[in-house]
Amino acid sequence: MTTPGQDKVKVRLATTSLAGCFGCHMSFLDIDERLFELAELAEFDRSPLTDIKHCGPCDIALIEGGVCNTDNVHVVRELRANAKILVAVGACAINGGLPALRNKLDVNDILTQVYRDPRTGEPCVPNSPELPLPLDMVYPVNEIVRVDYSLPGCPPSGDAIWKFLTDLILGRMPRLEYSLLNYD
Amino acid sequence: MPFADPIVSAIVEKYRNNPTYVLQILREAQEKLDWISPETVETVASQLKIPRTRVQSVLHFYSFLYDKPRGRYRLLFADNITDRMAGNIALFEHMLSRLKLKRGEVSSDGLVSADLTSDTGMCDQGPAMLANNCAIPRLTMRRIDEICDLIKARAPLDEWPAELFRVEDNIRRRETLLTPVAPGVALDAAIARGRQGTLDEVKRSNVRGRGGAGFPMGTKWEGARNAPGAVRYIVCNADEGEPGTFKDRVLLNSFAVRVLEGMAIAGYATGATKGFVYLRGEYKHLQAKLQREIDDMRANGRLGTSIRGAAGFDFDIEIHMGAGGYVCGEGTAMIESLEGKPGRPRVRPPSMVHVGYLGKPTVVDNVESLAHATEIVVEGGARFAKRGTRFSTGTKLLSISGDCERPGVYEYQFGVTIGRVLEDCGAKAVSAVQIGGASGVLLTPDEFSRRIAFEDVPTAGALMIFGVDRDIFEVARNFAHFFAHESCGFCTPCRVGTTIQRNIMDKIAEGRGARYEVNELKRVVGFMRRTSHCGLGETAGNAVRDALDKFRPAFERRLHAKDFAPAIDLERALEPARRITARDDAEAHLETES
Amino acid sequence: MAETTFTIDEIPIPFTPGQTILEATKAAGIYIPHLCYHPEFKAHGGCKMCTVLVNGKPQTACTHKAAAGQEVEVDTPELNAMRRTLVQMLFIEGNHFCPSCEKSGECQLQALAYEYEMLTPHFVELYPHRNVDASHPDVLIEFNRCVLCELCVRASRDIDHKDVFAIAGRGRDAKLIVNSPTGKLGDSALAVTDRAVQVCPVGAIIVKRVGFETPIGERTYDKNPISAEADSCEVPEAR
Amino acid sequence: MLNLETAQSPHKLRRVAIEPVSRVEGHGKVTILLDEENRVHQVRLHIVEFRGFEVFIQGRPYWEVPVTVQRLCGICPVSHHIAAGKAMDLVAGYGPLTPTAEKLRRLLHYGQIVQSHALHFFHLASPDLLFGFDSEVSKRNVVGVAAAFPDLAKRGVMTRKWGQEVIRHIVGKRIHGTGVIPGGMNKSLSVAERDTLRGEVDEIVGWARESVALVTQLYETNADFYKRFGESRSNMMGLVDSTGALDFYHGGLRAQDADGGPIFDHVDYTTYQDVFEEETKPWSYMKFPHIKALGAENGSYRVGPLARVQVCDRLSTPLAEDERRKFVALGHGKPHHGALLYHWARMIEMLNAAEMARDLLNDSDILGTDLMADKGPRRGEGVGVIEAPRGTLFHHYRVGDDDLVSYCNLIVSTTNNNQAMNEAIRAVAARFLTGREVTEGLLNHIEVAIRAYDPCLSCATHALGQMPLEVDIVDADGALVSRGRKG
Repeated sequence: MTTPGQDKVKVRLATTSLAGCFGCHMSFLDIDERLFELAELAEFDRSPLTDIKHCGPCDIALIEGGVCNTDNVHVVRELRANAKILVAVGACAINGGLPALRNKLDVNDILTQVYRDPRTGEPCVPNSPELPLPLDMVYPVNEIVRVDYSLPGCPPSGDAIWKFLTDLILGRMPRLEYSLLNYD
Repeated sequence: MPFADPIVSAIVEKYRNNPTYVLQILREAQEKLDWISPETVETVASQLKIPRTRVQSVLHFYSFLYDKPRGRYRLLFADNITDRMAGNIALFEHMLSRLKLKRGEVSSDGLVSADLTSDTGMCDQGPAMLANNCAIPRLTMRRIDEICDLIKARAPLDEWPAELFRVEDNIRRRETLLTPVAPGVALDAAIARGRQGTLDEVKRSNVRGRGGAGFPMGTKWEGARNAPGAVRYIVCNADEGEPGTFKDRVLLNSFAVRVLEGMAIAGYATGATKGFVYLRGEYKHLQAKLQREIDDMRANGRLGTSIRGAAGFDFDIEIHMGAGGYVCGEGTAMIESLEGKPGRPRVRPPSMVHVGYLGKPTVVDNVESLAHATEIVVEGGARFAKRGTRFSTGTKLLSISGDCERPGVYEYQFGVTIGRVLEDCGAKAVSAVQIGGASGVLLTPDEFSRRIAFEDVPTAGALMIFGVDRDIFEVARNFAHFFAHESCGFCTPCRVGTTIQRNIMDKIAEGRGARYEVNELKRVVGFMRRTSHCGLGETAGNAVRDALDKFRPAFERRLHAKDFAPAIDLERALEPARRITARDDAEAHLETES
Repeated sequence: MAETTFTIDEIPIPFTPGQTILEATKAAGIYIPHLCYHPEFKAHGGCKMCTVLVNGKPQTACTHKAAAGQEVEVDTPELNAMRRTLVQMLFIEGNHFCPSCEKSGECQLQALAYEYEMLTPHFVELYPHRNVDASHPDVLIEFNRCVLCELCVRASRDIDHKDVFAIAGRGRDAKLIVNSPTGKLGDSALAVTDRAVQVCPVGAIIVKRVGFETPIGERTYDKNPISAEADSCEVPEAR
Repeated sequence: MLNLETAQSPHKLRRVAIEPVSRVEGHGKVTILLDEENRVHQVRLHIVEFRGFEVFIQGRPYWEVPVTVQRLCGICPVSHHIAAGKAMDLVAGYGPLTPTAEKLRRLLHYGQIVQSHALHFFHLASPDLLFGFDSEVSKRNVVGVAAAFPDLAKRGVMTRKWGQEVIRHIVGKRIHGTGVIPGGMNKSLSVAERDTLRGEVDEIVGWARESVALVTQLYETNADFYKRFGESRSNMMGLVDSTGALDFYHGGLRAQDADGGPIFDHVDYTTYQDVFEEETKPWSYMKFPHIKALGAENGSYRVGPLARVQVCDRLSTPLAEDERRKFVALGHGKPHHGALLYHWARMIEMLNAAEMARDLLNDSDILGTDLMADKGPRRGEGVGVIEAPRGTLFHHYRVGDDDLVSYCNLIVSTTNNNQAMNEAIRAVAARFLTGREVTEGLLNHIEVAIRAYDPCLSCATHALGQMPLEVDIVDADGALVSRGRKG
């Protein structure tokens, strides 16, 4: 990893949101004007904030959200395969978060309850091969791929993300002081 | 006041409406009614004037008590590793199919249920099962068929052929303890020595507790005797729940005189006048015989008041049945259980010698330890101490099972090498021996010159032998399941740790484990050892730890090539959605390999 | 007067005979973490958070009596790592979804996790299937959050004298049960004013209809870490 | 209406996919089927995630819901927080909010409209508009904008920041705070907090005006292109107050047809289930709602900025209303239907929200401490509807006597736009892809049309719940976890 000033090589940063609400990405943008500072240190690879649809080799991957369907599995594997450091960001990535409230229910009961023909009452669960298939439960990222770091919060504050990210980029051991460590 | 079931009321009456008998009351109620209904709970609670939750907490703690109907015939197959090795699963499945049952479910006609349970103390004659808590050893396909026919014919258990229930002693080697002693002889010897004299001899003998911990019995007795207060208790720990042990079964069956008189002697030396035999539920078949023995002793002045005419030598014994709970073998848990509570180990200190049963000084000794007392008072501590080694005096009973020609009970002087034992029992091509049961140590041939003794290989006496063709990983996994099942749930590290350990072992067994899991195992095992509340948690990881240290390849050949594998079987996780969407396209599947 | 002191991480601590290590240490204003301990009740010793090294041997400070000359280690990297692991085990054992839990900011389990910098529960989630008991008009039990500390059991038995709660089941099946004919809280003798309702250190027993009334920033552990709370064993009152 | 939803013989056709759709919230993908002459036969926007909040919300205590459901969305959590709060005000039996509580909620809401609209325009959409639809991928993002147009980017960032700070001061956190509780708010605004926000609000209003000016400029650079891009005629809907002015927080439902003719007006939103129904299509997890009376064919409608500024009679603040007039005038009496005009309408709303926030910050009530309404008898049911940044948002709950939610139904803003977005991208595909070699730049045209709607696809994965049936969800122990009742 690079230290600014040493050379012009920027850290390549990939981000993705799986079964999350995008709150962690929004919180990432809550670094506000530090976004310009970050632009000096890092450049984006695959991220919902860019139009790079697939990940290339990169230094850090930030994963928001749990893993709830086949698509999530493919994406998180793509990032794991390409990133030196993979960080689970936010409650959903770390323990499934609120989407995991569905884990106490049978996924088919949920699907058939939500997708019914209003007239006939018959189940009509979308089944096109274009749609990712839901997993039986929502899983934390570290149960699907190896995770190097976790950054808790729902979402972690912009300050927490900034501290964690700059620690990583500058090669420090990421630490969150008390005011930055929250699960809610 | 809820409707009181007369049958239940009568049982509660019989126990003089004494709440410390909740467990006994529930056991008897279940024998009559096949399960413990909410009504039964209400009746027991209101008649004992205790919260219903106290009855429920007992009901839900012991695995042989059922809060739902389990059928008139309740079959439990022992599932210790030795039963596995003897093919219990094939027999179990044969029975399930004969009776059209699913594991753990009751037959549609409500007649019968079958499930697996922990070791039942029959490793020398497994595979074994319990029918309504009555042991049936030496199972074969023929026996299973016979049992199925009896069940289909709805034959009451007491009409089943006695042969089914015959339990062999399988005594293979005797020294001093396994030789008969005439009733009263030991008592007379104690009386002759007097209370102090008896205690002195026991101390002089240096006899150490045979339950495994090896605490000097004399010191324990003295502590109890010196503890303030008039009332004291002796508890004979006949819970023998450690997988692979069964020597107490033999002592209680054929040497009850030694055991019961040993208890009386303990009472004499400590000033206790009341003793309990805490008999594990799996040994129900011994209960009646033991009770007859006690009644006979009382009739002949070997129990009761002024025993053998010695004024002030008052002692009596009561049998207290367990109901399936390994942890109750832990002294303080046993006392909780005796008090009619869930068998959760107490916080120590204080020690039981000061604060035990009902808060009174209590001596809890192993069956074998108490039996030794009869030797000591007769021959004197000095002579006793000549046997065995300096730090481990006397003889030791070993329960030998697994891959050998002559499984059974062997009596040796302490200090015997493991190699010698293996030779005597006809064990050939041995890859490992599990000594001391699931919580013990796993030794490999390079260690067979070590000696059975507290200063070398301490043990309550279980030796499970594994031949070269045995899969030690499966041994460890069996024990991991055992501990997850038997953890009492009181402390965090054991309650959660044993579950994590079991789940990881299962994952590896399914071929979904990776290096990551191996490291996790090590971490959890060490954690449980350091932080658990009692011996169960401290030792719950031993088998896995030893298997990892000594049979690493048994793990490695099951591991994923990668250093990490998903916690779940992704294909399985997609199954429900595939079903509801009737999809089977490529996108509806996931390979576990990333 | 060495005979009436012991040391915590080399600091001499006076004690009166009969005091536990935790009591003497608290009195001296030094923090030892705990979850199932509460000064009003007989010590339980099950959560193991207060495990310390007494002359090198692990002991629970809430049950172990102080003795002259004892050398007690509390704040060491190893012990703190152990405490983190304990909290992680408690997290994966239940369903602890802090984001929507009204106890967030007032929860001792969460506060302990902060104290020991838990960034992830680490272990594979068990996601147990547990229910909510909303049958009582004023009190709700969220079994998904119960950590089996038995504080409610002790409070209901020893202070309220109602025996409303108990623990039943073994190992992972151990669970909180309610003393009523139906097993439902609504049919029990519990009143919202009972001590048992107020001592829950997590969000398992909560007073109905008052959730989220305390704004973020003003909650107990928003302000101070649990180790700095004036009397960290005083469970925040249920509002 | 072009019929490109379903091709006759798909197996013969070539499939092109945009996966994932980027610079939008949530998970979407577009599939296009082309023949050998690159004629477009089928275009679909698939919403590919399913979460089912409506189901697992059942069985939860009602006071928890406003906090739980905001986790539907990280861009406009405040919308869900407020809409659920409004529903629960009713469920818990509270009377009218205190003036302070309602004004705090409104300020909260306006703050979020500012941050959400700023985020969408500057962080997500502006790269297309500033660099061109088929500009270089690597710089077509917010960092690229920051490098090329630092001042403009800074303005966007700071505008959003202010909106987020309004939210933080009221609910304690910028994202997923707690503030709205049944019956009112849990915290009053301190003088210091008010002063901080008020100190910056004029600048924000100024920036909002510049932003409107910017989109106006962009439009004028190529008016016809902007007008026609992704144009698809449809009905439109929004909330208006009793005087016909747009009201983001509360009001009656008003719908107009594609020519601006009335469909319904001042409809009590609690009757929404009589007004709308929806369809499921096998290729998307997002449902397709339509106005019952018009049927599935003609009943689909559009919500959000483009709809709101056109169905309302006016905006409540002078600067924004002035801009709205100019905007509407360009239609020469006919409503706008071009996707890109969403951006313009959105910036007008941002200005409107900033002005309204300024007024509230100057209103002494905002510092009041009387936060809770009086409590009356409980009601078993509550519907809460607001105009979220992306459009009309419906929250509907039933709560049992045990205080647990027994039924939950959400119609999320973006769901309302499902059909409209599909039509828009079909229009774009037909116009730009037909007969040409498909390039990344061309495909981005499709995404530009989707982005214009500012879809919130995570939210959108929660469609109307089960209306006609009763379904019990039973957990492993056989205990009833939740029940969905007849609608």
